[in-house]
Amino acid sequence: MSPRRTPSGGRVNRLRTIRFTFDGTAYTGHQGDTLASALLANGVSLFGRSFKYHRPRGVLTSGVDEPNALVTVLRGEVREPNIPATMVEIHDGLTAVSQNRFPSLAYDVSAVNQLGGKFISAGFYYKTFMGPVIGPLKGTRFWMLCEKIIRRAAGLGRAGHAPDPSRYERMNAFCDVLVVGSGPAGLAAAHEAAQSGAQVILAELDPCFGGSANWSGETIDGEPAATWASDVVGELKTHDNVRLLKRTTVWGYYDGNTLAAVERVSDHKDTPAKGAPRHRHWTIRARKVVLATGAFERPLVFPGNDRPGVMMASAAMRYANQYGVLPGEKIAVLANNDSAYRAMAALAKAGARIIAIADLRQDVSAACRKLANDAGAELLTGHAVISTEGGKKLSGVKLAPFSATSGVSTGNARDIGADCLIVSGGWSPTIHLASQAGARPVWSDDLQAFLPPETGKGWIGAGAFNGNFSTAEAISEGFAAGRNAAGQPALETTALPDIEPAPLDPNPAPVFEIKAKGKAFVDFQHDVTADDVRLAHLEGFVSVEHLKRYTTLGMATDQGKGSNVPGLAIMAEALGKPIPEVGTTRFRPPYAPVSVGALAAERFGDLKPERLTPMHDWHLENGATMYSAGLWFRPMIYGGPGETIEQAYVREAQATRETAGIVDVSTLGKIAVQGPDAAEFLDRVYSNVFSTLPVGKARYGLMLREDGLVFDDGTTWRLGEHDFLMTTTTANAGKVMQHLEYFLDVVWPDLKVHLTSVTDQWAGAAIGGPKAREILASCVTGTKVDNEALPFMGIVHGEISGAPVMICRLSFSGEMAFEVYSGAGHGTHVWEALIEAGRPFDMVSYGLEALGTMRIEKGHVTGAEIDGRTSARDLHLGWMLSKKKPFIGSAMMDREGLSASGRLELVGLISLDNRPLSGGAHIVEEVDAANPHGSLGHITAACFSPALGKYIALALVSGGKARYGKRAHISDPLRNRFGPVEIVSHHFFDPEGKRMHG
Amino acid sequence: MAEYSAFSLLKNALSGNRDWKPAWRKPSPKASYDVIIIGGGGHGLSTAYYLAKEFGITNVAVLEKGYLGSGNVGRNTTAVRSNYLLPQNTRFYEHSMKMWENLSHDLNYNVMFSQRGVLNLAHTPGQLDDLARKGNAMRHLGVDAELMTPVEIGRRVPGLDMSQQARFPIYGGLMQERAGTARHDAVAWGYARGADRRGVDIIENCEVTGFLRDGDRVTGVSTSRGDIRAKKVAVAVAGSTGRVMQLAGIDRMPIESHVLQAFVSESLKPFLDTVLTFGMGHFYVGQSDKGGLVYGGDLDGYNSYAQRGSLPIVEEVMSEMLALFPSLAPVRVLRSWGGVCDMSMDGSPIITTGPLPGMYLNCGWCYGGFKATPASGFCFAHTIAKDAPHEFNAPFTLDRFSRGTVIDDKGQGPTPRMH
Amino acid sequence: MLITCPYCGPRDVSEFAYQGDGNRTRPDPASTDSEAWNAYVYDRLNPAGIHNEIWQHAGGCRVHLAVVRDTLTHEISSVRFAREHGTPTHSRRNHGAKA
Amino acid sequence: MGEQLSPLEPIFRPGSHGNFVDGVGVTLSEIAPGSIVQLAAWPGEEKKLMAAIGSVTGLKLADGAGAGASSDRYAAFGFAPGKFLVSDASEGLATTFAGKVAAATGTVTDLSHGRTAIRIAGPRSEWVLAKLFAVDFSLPAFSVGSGISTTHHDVFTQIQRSGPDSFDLYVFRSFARSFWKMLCHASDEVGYEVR
Ligand SMILES: Cc1cc2nc3c(=O)[nH]c(=O)nc-3n(C[C@H](O)[C@H](O)[C@H](O)COP(=O)(O)OP(=O)(O)OC[C@H]3O[C@@H](n4cnc5c(N)ncnc54)[C@H](O)[C@@H]3O)c2cc1C
Ligand SMILES: NC(=O)c1ccc[n+]([C@@H]2O[C@H](COP(=O)([O-])OP(=O)(O)OC[C@H]3O[C@@H](n4cnc5c(N)ncnc54)[C@H](O)[C@@H]3O)[C@@H](O)[C@H]2O)c1
Ligand SMILES: Cc1cc2nc3c(=O)[nH]c(=O)nc-3n(C[C@H](O)[C@H](O)[C@H](O)COP(=O)(O)O)c2cc1C
Ligand SMILES: [Zn+2]
Repeated sequence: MSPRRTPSGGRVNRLRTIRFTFDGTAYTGHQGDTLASALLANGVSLFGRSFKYHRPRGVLTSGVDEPNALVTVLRGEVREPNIPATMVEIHDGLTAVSQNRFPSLAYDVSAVNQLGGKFISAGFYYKTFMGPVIGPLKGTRFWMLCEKIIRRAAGLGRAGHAPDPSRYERMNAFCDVLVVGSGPAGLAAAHEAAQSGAQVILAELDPCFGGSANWSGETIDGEPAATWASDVVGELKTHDNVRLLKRTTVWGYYDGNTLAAVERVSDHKDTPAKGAPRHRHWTIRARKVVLATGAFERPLVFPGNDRPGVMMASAAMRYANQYGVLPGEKIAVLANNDSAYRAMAALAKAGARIIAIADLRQDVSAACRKLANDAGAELLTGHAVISTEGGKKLSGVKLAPFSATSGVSTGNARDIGADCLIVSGGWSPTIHLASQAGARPVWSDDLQAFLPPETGKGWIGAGAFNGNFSTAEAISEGFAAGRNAAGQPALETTALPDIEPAPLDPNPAPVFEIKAKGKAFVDFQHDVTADDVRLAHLEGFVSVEHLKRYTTLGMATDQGKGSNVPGLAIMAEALGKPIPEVGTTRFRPPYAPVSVGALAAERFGDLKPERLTPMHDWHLENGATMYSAGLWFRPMIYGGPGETIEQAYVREAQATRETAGIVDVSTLGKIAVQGPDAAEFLDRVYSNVFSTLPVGKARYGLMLREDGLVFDDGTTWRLGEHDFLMTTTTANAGKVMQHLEYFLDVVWPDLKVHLTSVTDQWAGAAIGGPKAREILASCVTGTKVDNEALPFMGIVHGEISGAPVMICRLSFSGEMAFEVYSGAGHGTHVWEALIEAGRPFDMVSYGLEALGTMRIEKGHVTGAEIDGRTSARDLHLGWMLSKKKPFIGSAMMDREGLSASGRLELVGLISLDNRPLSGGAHIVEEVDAANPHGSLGHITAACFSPALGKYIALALVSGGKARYGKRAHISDPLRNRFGPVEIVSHHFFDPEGKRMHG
Repeated sequence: MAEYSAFSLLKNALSGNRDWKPAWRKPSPKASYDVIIIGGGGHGLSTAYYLAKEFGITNVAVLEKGYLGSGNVGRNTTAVRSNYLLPQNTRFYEHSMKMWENLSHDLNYNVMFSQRGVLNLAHTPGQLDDLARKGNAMRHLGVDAELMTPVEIGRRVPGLDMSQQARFPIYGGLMQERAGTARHDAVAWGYARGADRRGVDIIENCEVTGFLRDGDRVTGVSTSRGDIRAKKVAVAVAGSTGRVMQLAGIDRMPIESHVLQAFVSESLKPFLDTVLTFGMGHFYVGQSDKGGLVYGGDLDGYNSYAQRGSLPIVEEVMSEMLALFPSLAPVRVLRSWGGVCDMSMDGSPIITTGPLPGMYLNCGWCYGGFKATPASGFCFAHTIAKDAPHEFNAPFTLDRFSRGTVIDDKGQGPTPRMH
Repeated sequence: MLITCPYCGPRDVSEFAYQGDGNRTRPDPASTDSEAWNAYVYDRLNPAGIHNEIWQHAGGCRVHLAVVRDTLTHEISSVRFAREHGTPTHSRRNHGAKA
Repeated sequence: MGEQLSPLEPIFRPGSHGNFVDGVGVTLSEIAPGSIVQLAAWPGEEKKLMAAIGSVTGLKLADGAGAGASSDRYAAFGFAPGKFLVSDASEGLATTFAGKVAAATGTVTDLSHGRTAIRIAGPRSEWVLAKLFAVDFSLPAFSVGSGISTTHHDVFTQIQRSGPDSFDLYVFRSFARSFWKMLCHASDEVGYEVR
C-alpha cells in the first residue's frame, strides 16, 4: 500500500495496478489515477521548479489550472514538455521527468536566483544589461551575452529534436447543442437537449464525465452524486442523437459559433489502437452552446504560499474523494469562505487529521463551526497564515490574528506543525470561452469574482459557470439551459432530483492577500509576488494589461486561471480603486494549451498534396530528377549516369535543337472559355485582340493587372466560334482563373461566358526540333501535319495510337514545335507513342532545365521576368498592347512612373569570362568586390547556351536597350562571383524565328 | 529622473524597491500643444521622442485611446530586419537597423535587441535565385546578407527537417545576421519614458473622436477627454488609420485593415537561436527570451478591426511549423491573438505631410512596422518639424499610387492581403 | 466564421476567398479619367463596422457573393449573389463607423 | 479509343487495410465512369438544361441547390448555380450533350479525363469524410442523390451522396493520387477495404 493511499474509497480501480516512472524512479498507481494523484499517493511532494527563482514546488491543484507540477512526458526520443501532472493519466510504461532543474529536481543550482530576489524584481532586465557605450561589447553585444545566460535559465521543459511519429487528426462536427462541461449542470443540460431530439455533443476535458459530482461527496436522490452522474451518462448513451466526448477540451470559441476542441484519444494508452490518432482536433459548428464549465478555486497570497504541501482545498478534497489519496496527514486550513470546510470534512472523513483552521473572517456560520467541530479541528476565526515552514516540503505554518479590513496580521504568531495546508480564496467562474466569444465579464461583489453576462448570442450558461455554486442550482440551470438551447419552451416547474442541501455560503470575505514578511506569490509559475505587483504600481504600470506585461503575471502555462484575480485585486488596492474599475486582462484561445500536432492534424507530415501530371510515373521510370513547382512535380533533367545537371540539360537542349526533344507541358493552366461572348471577353482581358482569331488557330496573349503591370501570358486556342481554350503559366493558373471569374461575376455579369478549369482534362506534350514534324507525321493519323494543314499557330485534330489528340503548332523552344494534347487518361499512352516514334530520330525527353535554356536563348519571358513589377514595355512586349480597344490595365499602364526612364528593362547578357552566371546576381558598371554598390539590375535566369556555346543570361537592367553592346559586370557578392559581361538583346538565338516557322 | 543601471537596481533593491518612479507621468491634457500625435504605439511614441530629442520640439502630446502600447507594438512577433528587395525600402529599414543597434543606450532602457539573425528559407532553385537577388541588392546598399547552404542551415537550426524526403526540401537560405528580435513592450515603454523625460505629455485613455478644423486646415482634435488644439496634428494609428482618417472626412485610403494572428508556445529551454521564415507558405518563428516560440503566418485575409482571428489560419500556421520542425508536434500552443494591420496597396508605408493642411500621416506598415519604429519616428518627426520629408521617407508618399511609382516588394499589385 | 452561400448553404470561411471592398465602381473601360481610375484601383472604403464586400466561394460553387459584414464583430447580415445584385448596396452614409 | 489509365494505378491496393479486425468501416473504390461532363446553363435557361439532362439520362432532377439523382448508368447533380455534373458509365456523353444543348441554353464541357471519381461506402463513410471536409454529411442535411462542391485544403471536390452510406467524390485528376492516399489514411482507424 502506498503511504498516502486511503484504505478504501475513491474512484480508482484498486484491482488494476499500473507501473510508471518519474525522474527514473519506478512507482505504481491505479487505473484512474493521474500522475499527480499517483505520486502523491507514493508520498512524493516535490514535483517541479518555478520559472524564475527555481523554487521547489509541489502540486497546487487537481486540474488544468495547475501552475506548479509540470513534467515532461517521454515517448521514446519524443519529448512532450510542460504537461501538468494533474492532467496525465497514468498507464503502464509512462515515463515522466521533472523540468527546469539542474542537475536534479532536489538539488537545483539555479535556486541561487532566489537570493537575488529583490535585485531581480519585476522588469529588472529593462533597467540593466545595456553594456558599455564603447569597446568590444558595445551596441547589442553585451546584452546578447547576458541574454544567452538568461535564456538558458528561463524556459521550462525542453523540446526534443526527434520527429514525433504520432498521428493527429481533424474531425468536423455539426450539432444543434454543444454542451461544454459535464458536471451536474452540463449533464442536466445534455439530458434535456437530448430528450428534445436535438443533435447534442457533450464535451468534457476529464477522462470521466460528472465534473465535481465525482468528488463532491454529495448525494443526489440518496445516491452518491457520482452514481447520479453515471446514470445520466448511461441514459445519454442510449440516444443516437448524442455524441459523448470525454478527454475533450473545448479550447476556442470562434466566430459563427464554431468551437474548437481537442480530444486526447490515446495519451492514456500504452499504444494507440491501429489507425487511431493521439489527438483529434474537433471543429464543432453548433447552433447553440451551453457553457457549463464550472469554476476555479483561487489561491490566497501570503508568504510561503508556494511551499510544496500547500494545496487548493477543492483539490485536496478531490484527491481524497476521487483518487483515494491523502495529500497530507496533518492538515491545516486557510480560508476566506465556506467551501474549504467541505474539503476539510472530506479529508477528515478520509482519515486525515485536521489540526487547525485559520479563517480570515471574524464571523463564521454555525454550519461551518459544526463541520470544524466534527472534524476535531481548532477553529481560529480572524486568523491568517503568515508564513510556512519547511524546505522542499511543508512542515508547519505560522498563524496569527488577522484583520480582514487592513489585510495585515495583528497579534502574536503561533507555530503549528502540518504537512499540508489547504487553501481557499474563493471561486472564479470559468468564463474563458464566453469571453473569447466577446462577453464582457461582470464583477460580483458577493462572490468577489467576474461572472459572465446573462447569456451571449450563441450560448447559454449554467451552474458554477454562472456563479451559482450549489448542485441544486447547477442541475436546475442545466435543465433550463438544455431546453432553451434545443429551442424548447421553458417548463413551468421542473422535477429536480433530491439533493442534500449545501449548508454553505459560497461568498468569500473580500481578502486576497495576507500582508506579512516574505515572498508571497501571486503567479506561482512565473514567481510574480505581491511586491512585484506593487512595484509595477510604483512604476506606473497600473493598467491590468501593463501589470501583466511588466510582471508576466498570468502569462505562464496556466494563463493565470488562479492568479489573475488576486493579482488585479492587489493592484486595485494599490490604486485605491474598486476591482471592476481595474478590469481583467483579455481572455484568448486556447483555453488550455493544445498540442501543435493536433491543430496541424492530418497535415502533419503531409503539408500539401502532390499534384502529378499523367506522365509522372513515366518520368520517374526514365530517370527524371523531379522539381517541385508549386504543388506540381516536374522533371528537371533526365540525367544519365555520372552526368551533372549542366551536362544533362545541355545534352537535352542540344539534342532538341539538332533533332528533336519532347517535354511534358501538362501543368500549364488550361481554362475552357465558352459561350457567345467568349471572344468579346478575351478582348477585354487580354491586351491584344482575340475576336479576330479564326477557328482552328491559336494566338499568344498578354494579360495585365488593373494597375497596368504584366500579369500573365500564354496562348489561347480558338476551338470553335464560341469555344476557346486558354492556357496560362503553371504558377498563375489559379490566380488567372480567379481574376477572370471575378470580372465575369462582378464587373461584366451581362457577358455570356462560362469558365471551367480543364487543366486536368488534358495531357500536354510539346515536341520540338528539326525532326519534330517528321516524328509527328509518323505517328499521327487522321490529319496531316504539314505546313498547309498545320501552319504556325494552327490547330488540327487527329489520333495517336488510337487516342484522339489535338495538336497546335506553337513554339516555346524556338524550334519547329507542336503541342500535342490528349485526354489525361491517355496521356502516358500518347507520350509513349511519341517517344517510340522519336526513337529513330534520337529524340530526347527533356526537363525544365533544358526548357529554360531554350527559352533563355530565345528571350521568352516567364515568371522570373513577369515578377509583378514589370510593364509590357519593360519586357519589350509593347507591341502587344492594342490601341484599338480598352482592356484590363490599359487605363493605368501609362502612368508617369511606368514610362519613366531608368526602369529595369529586359536584356540579354553574355558572360565574357566563360564562367557561369547565376540568377539573382546583380549587374554593375564597375566591379567593387570589397564594397559592392551601383546595382543596375539583376539576372533573372541564366544557363549555358549550347546554341551559342556560351554562358548567357536574361536580366532586367536599368537603361535596357541603350546598353546593347556595352560591357558591364556581374556583381554577385553573395556567391563571390564577379566578372565581365556584354549586354545584348534578349533575342540571342534565331531572332527572326526561321527555325520555328520552318 | 534616475538613470537605469545595474547600480540603480542594486541601490533600490537594498531600499526595498520603494523608490522607483513611474516610467512616465500621467498628465492631464493641456488646452493646446505645438504638436499632437494620435496613437501611443511604437511609431507615435518614437515620433514624440525624436521631435523632442532631434528637433527640440517638446510641447508635444501623444494621445492614446487605450493603454500605451495596446496596439500592434504590443502584439507583434518582434522580428527586426532590413532584408528588403527594393532600394527605397532597404535604405529606410537599414537606417532603422542602425538606430536599433544603439537604441537601448539612447533610451537608457534595455529593449533587448538581440541580433540573432533572420533566415529566409528557399525550397527550390528559383526561390534561391530570388533570395540571391534580394541578398545581392542588400549587399549593394551596404547591408549584410549571406546565402547559406543546407548543411550550414542544418547546423545552425537543429531540429529542422533537412531531409530530401520533406514535401518541400530546404534548398538554401538567405541569412541576415544583424537582424533579430527586440522586446516589443520595452520599445514602447522605453520611448515613452524617453519622451516623457524630455517633456512630452503622454496621455492614455484619451481617444480622438474628431478633428477640429478651420476650413480645410486641421487645428486640433476632439477627444474623450475634451478638445485639444495644436499647430500640427500627426496621425500614427497603424491598424486604425481607416477609422481615424474617416473622422477627418477622408473615407477612402489606399489602406485596408486586416487581422494578423500570432501565437506563442509554452515556454521551452533554448530551442531556436535565430528567426526563421518558411518559403513555401507564410510562416515565421523565433523564440522569446522567456522561452516561448513566437510565430505566425498569413493574414486572415479579410477586413477586420476585431483583433481576433479565425481557425483556418491557426491550422495553417501549425501545419507549416511542423513541416519545418516535426519534433514540435507534442509541444503546446499557449496563446493566440490578433492585431489589426494597415495593409497598403503596395506593401510599403506612407510617411507624409497632409493629406489635409496641418495634418501629417504615418501608416501603411502592414505587418512589418515594428522594425521600422526608430526610423519611422525619426523620419516622421523630421517631416513634422520641417514640413518636408527626410530623404529616407521621401519615396513613401501618398501620391505614388496615382503616379505609378509604387514600391511593391512582393510584386503583388493592389491586393493588400497579398503583401 | 461561417458564410451562408445562397447556393451551398453555411460553409466555413476557409472555403471562401476575399475579394475586397465591394463599394468600388469600375470606370467606363474607355474612360481616361485618371483620378477615377486611381480611386477604383487603389482607394478602399475601410469602415470599422458594417462593410460591403465581395467574397468568392472559391472552394465551393465558385460564385462571387456580395456580403454585408461587420468588421468589428465579424457578424454577417446579408449574403447575395454578386452577379444578380451587382455591387452590394448599402447606404454609404450609414456605415456606422462610430470610431 | 482505349481505356483511360487510372491515376491511382501504382497505389491502388485491393484488399483489407487498417484496423479491420472488428469489421470493415468503409469500402473505397474507383468508379471510373466512361464520361464525366459539366453542363452549365445561362441564367434563366436552367430548366431547359435540366430537361436536356433528363432526356439523355432519364434522370429527373428536382429544383433547388445541389439536387441530383442517379441510375445504374448515369448520375447527375447540381454543384453551382445553373451548373451540373453528369456522369455516364459509357464514353461519349459530351458528344451526345453537344447535340442536345443549344448554344442559347448553355455550354457542355467534357471532363471525362479531368476528374477522378472515387466511391466511399459503408457504415463509417460519414465519419471518414467528416475528417476531411467541413460539411455536414448526416442524412437529414445531405440527402441521397444530392451533390455539393467543397474543398479539402487544396483539393477541390464535388460530392454526390449515392446512397444512405455511400458517397461519390469527384476530384481533379492531378490530385487524385494524393487524395486517395489521404482517404486511405483517414480510413485506417475504421478499417477499410479497397475494391
Ligand atoms: C501579429 C503581428 C505580428 C507582427 N510582426 C511583426 C514583426 O515581426 N516585425 C515587424 O517589424 N512588424 C511586425 N508587425 C507589425 C508592427 O507591429 C506594426 O507595423 C507596428 O507596430 C505599427 O506601428 P505602431 O507600433 O505605431 O502601431 P500601434 O502599436 O498599433 O499604435 C497605434 C496606436 O494608435 C492608437 N489609436 C488608434 N486610434 C486612436 C484614436 N482614435 N485615438 C487615440 N489613439 C488611437 C491605438 O490604440 C494604438 O495604440 C506585426 C503585427 C502584428 C499584428
Ligand atoms: N463554493 C463551492 O462550494 C463550489 C464552488 C464551485 C463549484 N461547486 C460545485 O460544483 C458543481 C457545479 O456544477 P457545474 O456542472 O457547474 O460545474 P462542475 O465543476 O461540476 O463541472 C464543470 C466541468 O466542466 C469541465 N470543463 C471546464 N472547461 C471545459 C472545457 N473548456 N472543455 C471541456 N470541459 C470543460 C470541467 O472539467 C468540469 O468537469 C456543484 O456541484 C457545486 O456544488 C461548489
Ligand atoms: C513576443 C511575444 C511574446 C509573448 N509571450 C507570451 C507568453 O509567454 N505568455 C503569454 O501568456 N502571452 C504571451 N504573449 C501574448 C500576450 O499575452 C498577448 O496575447 C498579446 O500581447 C496580445 O494582447 P491581447 O491578447 O491582450 O490582445 C506574447 C506576445 C508577444 C508579442
Ligand atoms: Zn457556394
